[in-house]
Formats: sequence, C-alpha cells, structure tokens
Amino acid sequence: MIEALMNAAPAWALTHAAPLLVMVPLFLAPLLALMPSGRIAWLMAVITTGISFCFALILLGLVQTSPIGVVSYEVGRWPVPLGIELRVDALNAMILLVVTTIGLLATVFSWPTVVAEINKDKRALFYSAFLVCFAGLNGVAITGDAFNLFVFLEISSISTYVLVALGAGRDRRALPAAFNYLIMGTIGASFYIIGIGFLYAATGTLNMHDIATRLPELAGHRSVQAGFAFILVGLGLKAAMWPLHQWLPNAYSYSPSFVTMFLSATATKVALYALIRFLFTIFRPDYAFEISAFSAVLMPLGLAAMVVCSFQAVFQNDVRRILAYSSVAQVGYMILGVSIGTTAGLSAGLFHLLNHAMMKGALFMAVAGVVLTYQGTTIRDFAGLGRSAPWTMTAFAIAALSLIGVPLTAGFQSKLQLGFALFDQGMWWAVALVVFSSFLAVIYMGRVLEAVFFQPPANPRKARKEAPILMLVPLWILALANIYFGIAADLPLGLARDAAAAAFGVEAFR
Amino acid sequence: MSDPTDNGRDDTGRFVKRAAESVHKLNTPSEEGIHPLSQILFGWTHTKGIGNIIFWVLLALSAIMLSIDFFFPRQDYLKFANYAGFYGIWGFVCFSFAVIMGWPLGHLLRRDENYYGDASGPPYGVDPDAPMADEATAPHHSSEGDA
Amino acid sequence: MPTMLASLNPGWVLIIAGIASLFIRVRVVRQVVTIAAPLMALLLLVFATQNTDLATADMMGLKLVLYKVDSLNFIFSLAFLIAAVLNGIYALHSDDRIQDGAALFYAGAAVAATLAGDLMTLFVFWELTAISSVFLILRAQTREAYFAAMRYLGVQVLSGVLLLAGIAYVLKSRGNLSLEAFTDLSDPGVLFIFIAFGIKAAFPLLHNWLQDAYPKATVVGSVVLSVYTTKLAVYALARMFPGQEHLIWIGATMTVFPVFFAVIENDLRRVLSYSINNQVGFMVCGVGVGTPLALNGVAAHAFADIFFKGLLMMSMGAVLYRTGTVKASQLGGLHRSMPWTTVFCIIGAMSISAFPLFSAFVTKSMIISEVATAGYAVIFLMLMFASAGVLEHSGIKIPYYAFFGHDSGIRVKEAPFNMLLAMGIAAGLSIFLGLPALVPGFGHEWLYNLLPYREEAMGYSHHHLFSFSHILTQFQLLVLAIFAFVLLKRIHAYPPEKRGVILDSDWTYRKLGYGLVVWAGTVWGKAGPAMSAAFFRVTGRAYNWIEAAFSPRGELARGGVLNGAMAIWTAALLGIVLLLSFMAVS
Amino acid sequence: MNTDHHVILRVVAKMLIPVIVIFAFYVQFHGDFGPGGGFQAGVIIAVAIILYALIFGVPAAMRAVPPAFTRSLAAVGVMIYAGVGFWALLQGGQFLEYQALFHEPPGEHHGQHIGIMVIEIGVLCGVSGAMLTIFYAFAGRVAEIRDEDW
Repeated sequence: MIEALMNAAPAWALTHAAPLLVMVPLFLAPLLALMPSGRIAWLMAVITTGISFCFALILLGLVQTSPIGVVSYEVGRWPVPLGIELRVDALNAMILLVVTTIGLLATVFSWPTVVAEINKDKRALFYSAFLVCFAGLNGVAITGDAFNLFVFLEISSISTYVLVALGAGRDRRALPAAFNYLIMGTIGASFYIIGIGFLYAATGTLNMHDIATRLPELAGHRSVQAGFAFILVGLGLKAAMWPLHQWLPNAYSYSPSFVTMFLSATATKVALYALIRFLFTIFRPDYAFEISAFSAVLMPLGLAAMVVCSFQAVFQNDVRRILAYSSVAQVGYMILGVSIGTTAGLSAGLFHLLNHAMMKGALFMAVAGVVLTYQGTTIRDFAGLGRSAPWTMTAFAIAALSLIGVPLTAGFQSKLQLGFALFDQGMWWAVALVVFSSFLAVIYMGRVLEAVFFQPPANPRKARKEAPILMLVPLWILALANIYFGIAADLPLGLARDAAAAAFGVEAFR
Repeated sequence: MSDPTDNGRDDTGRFVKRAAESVHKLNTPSEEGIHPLSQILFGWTHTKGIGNIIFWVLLALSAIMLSIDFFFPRQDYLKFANYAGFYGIWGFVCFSFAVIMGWPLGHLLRRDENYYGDASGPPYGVDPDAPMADEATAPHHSSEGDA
Repeated sequence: MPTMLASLNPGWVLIIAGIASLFIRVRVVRQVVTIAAPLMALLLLVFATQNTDLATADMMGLKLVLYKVDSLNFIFSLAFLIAAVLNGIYALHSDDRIQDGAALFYAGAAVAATLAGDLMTLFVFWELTAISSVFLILRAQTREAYFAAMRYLGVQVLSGVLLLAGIAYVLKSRGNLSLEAFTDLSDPGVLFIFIAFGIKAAFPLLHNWLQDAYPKATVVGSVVLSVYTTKLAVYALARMFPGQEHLIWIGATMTVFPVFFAVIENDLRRVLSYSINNQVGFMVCGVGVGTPLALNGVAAHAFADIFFKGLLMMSMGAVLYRTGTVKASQLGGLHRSMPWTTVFCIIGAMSISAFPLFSAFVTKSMIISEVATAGYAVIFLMLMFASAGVLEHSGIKIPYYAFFGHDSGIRVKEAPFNMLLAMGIAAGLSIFLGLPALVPGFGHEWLYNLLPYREEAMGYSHHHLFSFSHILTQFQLLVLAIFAFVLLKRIHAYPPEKRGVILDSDWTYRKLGYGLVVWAGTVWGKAGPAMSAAFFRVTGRAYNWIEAAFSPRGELARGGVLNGAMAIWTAALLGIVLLLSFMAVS
Repeated sequence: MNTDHHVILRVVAKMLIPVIVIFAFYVQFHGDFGPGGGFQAGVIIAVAIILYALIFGVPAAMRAVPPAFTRSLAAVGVMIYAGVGFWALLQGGQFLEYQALFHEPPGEHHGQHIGIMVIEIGVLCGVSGAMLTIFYAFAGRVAEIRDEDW
C-alpha cells in the first residue's frame, strides 16, 4: 500500500510531504471558518484529513526507505540550527500515522454527531477549530525544533479548549471542564517552555538534534537537570500522567462526542510522544538523573495510574467517565513501558500506544453512537442495547475485550509485549500489577457489557435503533483492526520496534 | 420380502402393532403418575419390611465377604493390606467416619440458603410443567449496582 | 485422506460449527449440525496421522504447532469428541442457539487445546474454553448463575493469565515453547504454569470455582461443563508434569476432602461437582506417581470418568428438567415416574463406585495399584478412603435421595427421549468399558489398546485386573461400606438432608473478600478526603502566606473551577523530580 | 442645546482614530526594515476600532466593521501567510523559502523583500481580525446562562 502510494505520488509530494502534512490542514482551517454550510466544511475536513493521511503514509515510506532512517526538511531553507527543521524518523512517522488515521476516521464518522450536538451556525467554525487542532497535533509530532514544538502544542491545546467548550450545547458542564483544562494545560505548557528555556541557556540551541549532540558534556549541569525536571512534569501533565491527569476525566466526559473520540485516541499520545522524544533522543536514558527519574518517578507513577485509575473507573457510573479513567490507566501502561528504559520496554509502550488508539477510538465511537441515538451515557442508559443496537454494541464489546486484553485482540498483544519487557528486567511483580489492573478492567468493562447484553432495556420504548451507517463503518474498521492486529501483530509491532529503535537513535530496523 | 402370501404380511403387521401397543402401555404412566416400568423394576422396594430384609442380607453378605479372607491369603505390596478383612473393615470405617462427620460439619458449615444473598430458582429452560419450578421465584435478571 | 482434511484440526471443526450454530435459526438444521460436527471431528481424529506436526503456524518468529496427535492426547480428545456427540443428543430437546453454540465451541476449544503441539497454542485454546464455557452458566439466566459465572470467569481468566506469565518466563529461560515435561518446580515460570493448571484441575483451595459454578449452569450446561475443563487440566498435567511428586499428595488430598462436603451437601448437582473433584484427585495422584502404568490409569480413568460422570450429571439434569429442582431435601421416590432415568443413574453410580464389571473398576485400580507398588502407604489409605467416600456420595446418595428414600410425592413425566438416548449410550459405554475381554480387543481391552503405554496396560490386564483377589477385595470394600450405610440409616445416625448452603473456600472471596473490598472502599472514600484535608492543613500556612503575598483578593484560593489540588500536585512532582535529578548527579 | 457629555471625547476620537490607523500602517511598513511589523500594526488597528466602539457604542462599531468581516479577516490573514509558503512550494522551493518566490539566483533580494511584506500583511489581517473578533465576542456577549443556573 505504501509502495503503491509512493509510486503514484508526484515528486513534489515526496519532497514536501513533511510541511504539507501540517500546512494543508492549517491553511484550510481558516477557509473552513468562512464556509457558509457545516456540511461543506465537513466534506472539506474529510478531504483534508485524508490528504494528511496520505502524506503520513508517504512519510512512513520515505523513512523506511531512507538510508539513515530520517527525513529532514528545512523550512524556508534556513540552515538547521537556526531555522526550523521538520525531522521525521520511525518514531514520529508512527505517531503521525496514528494521528492522521484516527483523524480521518473520526472526521468521516463525525457528521451525524456534530449535527446532533453543535448549533447550526457553529458547525463550520467547529470543523475549523478541529483542523487547527489536527494540524497542531501533527505539528508537535513532526517538528524537530523544541520551541516550535511548544508553538504547535499550544496551537493544538488552545483549539482543544474551544472544542471541549463547544460541548456546552449538550452539557453545560463542558464550560468549567474546558476552563479547568485550559488552566492545567497552560501550566503544563509553561513548565515545558521553562524547561526549554533552561536547556537553551545551557546549550544555546533549540534544535532537538543539536541539543542532543551538545548535552553529553553538559550532563552534570544544573540547568540541564532543571530543564529536564520541568519538561518531564510539563509534558507529563499534557500526557495525563497520574496524578497530573485531573483535567482529563471532565474534559473527555463533557466535550462533544466526536472531540472526545478524537482526543482520547490522539492528544495524550502526541504529548507522550514528545515526552519520549525528550527522554530518549534528547536526554539519554543512561544519564544518571534520568535513571533515577525512571525508577523513582515514572515507574511508580505508571503503576499507580494503572491501579488507582482502574479502581476509579470501577466506581464510575457514566460510561464516558469509565473510559476516561481507563485512558489514564492505559497511559500508565505506556509510561510503565517507557520507564523500563530498554528498547523492549519502549517498544512495548509504543505498541500499546498504537493499540490503545485503536481500542479507545472504537469504544468512544460506539459511545458516540449511543449518545446520538439514545441521548445518555450512564450505564443505565446502556442497559439492553445489545438487543436494540447489536452492530454498535458488538463493536463496542470487541473493543472492550481488547481493552481488557483478551487473547486474539490487539490489547492482549501489547500486554504480552509489556510482560516480556518486564520479565527481561526480572520485574515479575510489575507483571503481577499489570495482571491485576487487567483484572480491574474486566470488572469495569464487564459492568458495562453486562448491562448491554444481559439487562433488560431501562426504557422499554427504545426501539431497534442503530447508529447511522456513516458512523458504523469507521467504528467497525477500528473494531476489526483490534481483532486483525490481535492475530497478526507483526505490522504494528514492527512499527513500534522501529520507532523504539529510532528513539534510541539506533538504526536497528534495517 | 421373502414371504409371498398376504396372510404372512398381515401377521407381521399385527405383531408389530401388538409390540408397539405393549411398548406404549409400558411407557404410559398410570393415573397416579406411576410409570408401569417402575412397578416391574422397582416394585419390590415397596414390599413391607424390605428394609429389614436388606439389612440382614447385607449383614450376611458382609460376614461371608470377611470370612472368605481367612481362606485365601493375599500377597499385596503393602503388608498391612494382607491382614484378613482389611479392605472390608477399612471400607466400613471410612464410610462410617465420612457420614458421622456430617453431623459436626453440617452444624459448622451449613448456612441459610440465601446466605450469599443471591438464591434464585431453577435455571432457564427446564420443563415448563416442572412442579418445583414455580415454587422459587421465577428467573429474573440481576439489577445493576449490587454485589 | 486429502491433505487439506489431514491438517484440519477436529477441534476447529467444532469451533466453526459452534460459531455457525449461533446464527442458524432453523432448529432442525442446528440439531443436525450439533450431532454431525462432532461425528465428523471424530472421523478426522481417528484417521489422523500420529506423531507428526499436522498444522503449524509462525507467530513473531515462534513456531506454533497447531495440531499434533500422539498416543496421550489421542485418548483424551477421543473421549472429548464422543462426549460432544452425547452432549449434542442430550441437548436436542432444547431450542437454544446460544447454548448449542457455546457447547460446541467449548468442546472444540478443549479438543484443540488437547491437540496443541506447543504451549502458546495450548494457552490460546485454554482461554477460549474459559470464555465459551461461561455462557453455559450465564444461560441459566438466574441471578446466582450470573454472579457465579462472573466469579468463574474471573478465576478462569486468572488461570489463563498465570499460564501466560509462566509461558513468557519459560520462553525466556528455555527458548522454545515445546511441550516437553518440566522437572523443576523452583523455576518461577514453571511454578506459574503449575498453578494455572492447578486452578483448572481444581486443586485443594483452588477448587471452589467448580462447585460454585457448575451446579448453577443450565440443565445441559452442567453436563457439558463436567466433561472438559478439569480433564483438560489433567491432560495438561500428565503432559507437562508427569512424576511430579507434589502431585501425589495434592491428588490424594483432592480425593479425600470433597467427601466430607459431599455428605452434607443438599444440591445434588453440587454433590456431583464435589465428585468431579474427587475423581480428578485420583487422576492427579496418578500423574504424580508418573510410572507408565499410572499414566495409563490416568488416561483410562479420565476416559471412563467422562462418561460415568456425564451420565450422572445427565440423570440429575433430567430430574432437574422434569421437576425443577435437584435439592435432596425436596426429592425422593422419583423411581415411580422416571424408571429409565433411575436405571441409568444406578449404572452410573455403580460405575463411579468401581463395581467389578463397570468402567471405574478397570481404570481406577491401575492408579491405586501403582500407588501401592510404589510404597506410598498413607496415600494408599487415603485413596481407599476416597473410594468408600465415592460410594457414599455418588454411588448411594445420588440415586437414593433422588429416586428412592422418602417419597416426595412428585409425579412427573419420564425424561425426554433424547435425554434417555444419551444416558443409554453413556450407560452402555460405562458397562462396555468394564467388561472382561471375552474376545481380544473387547470390553476393557478396547480401551487398554488405546492407552499411551499399551504393553504395560495389557500386562496388567492379563495378570491382575480380573484376578480373584482383586475382585474380592473390591467387593469387600463395597459391600461393607454399603452395609455401613444401611446400618447408619437403621440407627438414625445418618445426617438428614437439610436445606442450606455449605460454606467452602469460596467463602473467602464471596464473603470475606467482598467484605474487605467494601470495607476498603469505605475506608478509601473516607481516608481520601481526610488525607487531602490533612495535606491542606499542613500546607495551609505556607499557602496562606503565599496567598497574602501574591493575591490579596485570594482569587485563586476561592476560584471555584480551578483545581488547586492538581496545581499543587504538579508543583510537588516538579520538586521531587528536581531533587532526584540533583541528587543523582551530585 | 446638545446635552451630550461626551462631545469632547467624540470630537477628539474622530480626530485621533485616523491618526492611529496611519500610525499602524507606519509600523506595518517599517517592519520591513526594523523591529515591529504586522503583529503590532494589527493590534494598533484593532485598538483604533475598539476606541471607536468605546466612544460610539458597540452597535455602531459593528455596523462600521461587521463581525463577519473581522472573522473573515482573521481567516484570510492566516491564509495569506500560509499562501506564501505554498507559493514558494509551487515555485519549486522549500516551504516559505522566499528566495524561490521569483526563481532568483542568490544575491538578489526581491523574493525576500516581497515575501516578508506579504507575510506581514497576512499577520496584520490575522491579528487585527482576531483581536476584533475577541473584542466583539466579549462586548456583544449576552448571558446565556442565568445566574441561578450556575
């Protein structure tokens, strides 16, 4: 597929794939704001995300065929340490692929929910904001410049606050949630920029690659360590690392369904990518302060997230909140994988990132379908839906099983990899905690599934009513992907392994 | 097929019919719901004093079983199994012990049927005419939130 | 046989048929499928080439052997498939797509797990048995069945997860996934696998999922359940842990303790669940002894047990189906209305009690004789105790309380014909397997010919099996035990059947564990705010000072939506990371 | 007699506003050679209109500069900026490569010159449009939620 696309693509698309991936949505976002009709805006958003998706595939192909495994692009042909560099290797090629794939599916899927949840005169603006967010996330993933990363992070975050606040049409609590998110997100971003300031003070450069080459002789430098701490906490907050996750449950619960679905599968992933980029490529995992941060901060926090947030999910009654807390727990798995500090651990974390995007995407899509047809998200509202909306709920069940980690699903594969990586380090007790957390997942997803399939409908008037076909198709694509990649995991696992190798700066994927 | 005459065929037919009738009779319970076959097979258990008879017959059988041992010594791998009457006595003791232990254990471990708070009736799909099915509450779905 | 069929795993045939029958709405077609699929699978198995990898796959650089038949798994899967046919017949009266589908899928997964040639494949189907079987319990659609099913699923998944963890560990240390037997239990991976098998085999204290769940399944469900899971575990133990000495003691304990529970238990299907435990104990013990003859005994006893235990379950299922209950305290005198069922139940009871000429006599004795030969005196006594105990709860209590005893006055129809047919076939098999070889290869020799160590089995058959002293000692044990029953009844020393539930180790998680969770939840709910309050009290002064210094209006302090706690967390975390970084370098 | 208390303000504002706008354009075009440019100019233009709104009322300002226009202005500004980047791409250069705008050899500076100018105009439009949109959004806001609903 990638080869075919690369052969078909014109030469300019190959050379300029990196900036086009970000700039096409960014250019079209204001155009969308001018559109008179929401439907046209939607169509254009679909096309735009589709184009970005193609560019992401092309970039992946370029990275895989490149002899050094890196595609570098100098914006405005300014030489590298001065100008902004877009730098793509296997790690961010993978992230770009996730963001654009989910973005495309989510946009296709979104129209019915947007019609139901957003005022008519705001739909075009809504899609405009979405494209800005989409472009920002891609920008974070693609840039090779630490300050530029901050800019894109803020572009995506600010548009996200807007998107979350637009949920006010359905639930007024979206407004405080968005405000809360704004405050927290700004703290995170400020921490990050302070950290960059420290690094700039020590190294005198903002280009990530350049920082990385200059750091080894500065490893004992206080401002480097301070910068490390600020960046770790700032990006950790953006990535919803426990206990800095408290903006997430509300933001995910009250925003429009489409936004929830898109953000849950991409936003924290991109922030986590940035964190990984800093932890592994810019700082090295063999720096003393990083080793201690791994073992004394990231790993305990990851484990705590897995367990505590799973517990919290168990006691929720709103399905979206269950899934939101579960997201924090899943981020915990990824952080755990990262904190092992080995290639195997990192690739397990990245692999879980991929799979989590698939399963959470599918789960929130199904929930969005229910919100659309039945206007409710509590477990009680889900009762008996297995009978009235079998297609939606079967997909939901598949993704839920994947979230639990049942064999033959993607979720199982990633937990398996995580287990292998932990065993490598002899940390079988951590494996036990992973297992325990999966056990909790059985409980919280089991509660929903039980209601869906075994309880009589709470409201007997609910007729057989599926989500529209426009929503079912992306939903089922993701659900089937969960099964397909649960059986043949080679493709995503290969991507994750390449990405982990690239993060370490090892060209092991050749 | 080997019989050419009509007569023979009639006979066969009548035989089959008769057989079918008797089978049917054997399988049709009486007014009181008693299966005729049970009269044939287990009628003897209703005889008066059957308990006594069984008891004495078994006592005699046991005595015979034990006494045979004195005439036929065994060569088992485990020495103690060679003593006369070992298997019989061990069986008797074990059986009695298991049963007698039922008294204290029953007091210790038996709880009310609804101890775990979820006692419910027979499973889905039993015979709709089952007499005990309506005695307990009808199958119902669990409600959300408890247990 | 065409090559495509040669590599077609019989288990997969059942799995596909099971999935298909979920969607077949026409009852007749589904009935045909539920019978034909196991028969076809039987043919495939019987004609399969042994000792070669018939189907392989490659997963992430590991070679998986999906289908491999040898003498040990042949006999297990043979029994599983015959049982699948019987279960199909037994279920014909019900029109239930989910039940039919789940039963076929479950049987298929068990067969496929048995025929797996590596640990990973074994694990996958191991999990599938757990997931598919839970529907047989859920299908009862009662409240207690629902919760039991959830507990069952939890335990089964736990077993799967442990198995997986063990496999991962073993893969690291051993480098392959072969089904070579383990010798050293001290390796944590091996220990994980051992415990995973132990859960499925219902080792003591890990056993209670069985008695919890099986009696709450549907009529057909508990018959199907009684066949597969535990025997699959026995197979797995025989494959991976033959001669593991711990198993002897575990097995002997397993045979003994269920006896006491079964005596006082009121629910007759639960009595049979204890009886499963007890019979599996004999097999586990045999695996522990590990000599060729003992392993023969394990395989043979598992084979026989599948049919006589199935038969007993079927008869209790028939009673439940017709009367709506299997509580001993409510039953009695049913022989008046269900004579056929009574006869079959008695045959099953005599088989399980190992009366000569019935199947357990020719299978269990191999295990006991090997235990005696190896010189385990205490174990031998325990097993003899268990034999008497089996006679008590399965041999006498089941038929006596259901069909004889005090007449409850219940008058029902005889069991449906399809049930009688299934019971008849099972009863016929139970007798056939126990018969002496009047002509070579007849009766028990048919079974002995299939055993993994054929020579040893034949030797045992010729010299010991139907020897005078063997038959005599067996009769002594049985007759005196029966006499004990009559005597105890006569002097009213036999405990009466009372309604109620009997506590077992499931109490720890159903009451104690649940209570702990509730308690912990309450404590957490109360301690969480209390801790936050304490935290804020400690930081309060500093916070007030900062507030006074920087925010005269205290806008942030009051500021409703701003989540102060998280801002503080962020700062605290930053402090920790900073401190750590500085300490790590200097 | 006219009892308008704000007559002085109005007169002064009417005189000041054109000056402010001219100053904005000075800043805008000076940005070509030194510090300052589109962003500051955009803010200053927005300030001029905000001043107008303060003196003559928001409705009057909205009649003069409609909200739809400000919104479009912001959008168009961004598009102008990004458009330069795409223009450079179409001319075969890198994204935002001014040198490539007119296919010039190194040493020539027309591309640099015009490129930066167009970019700054984009920024001017974007910033002033966005500022005014935000101002209108706050100034024209009617309470959607009654106080007791909070």
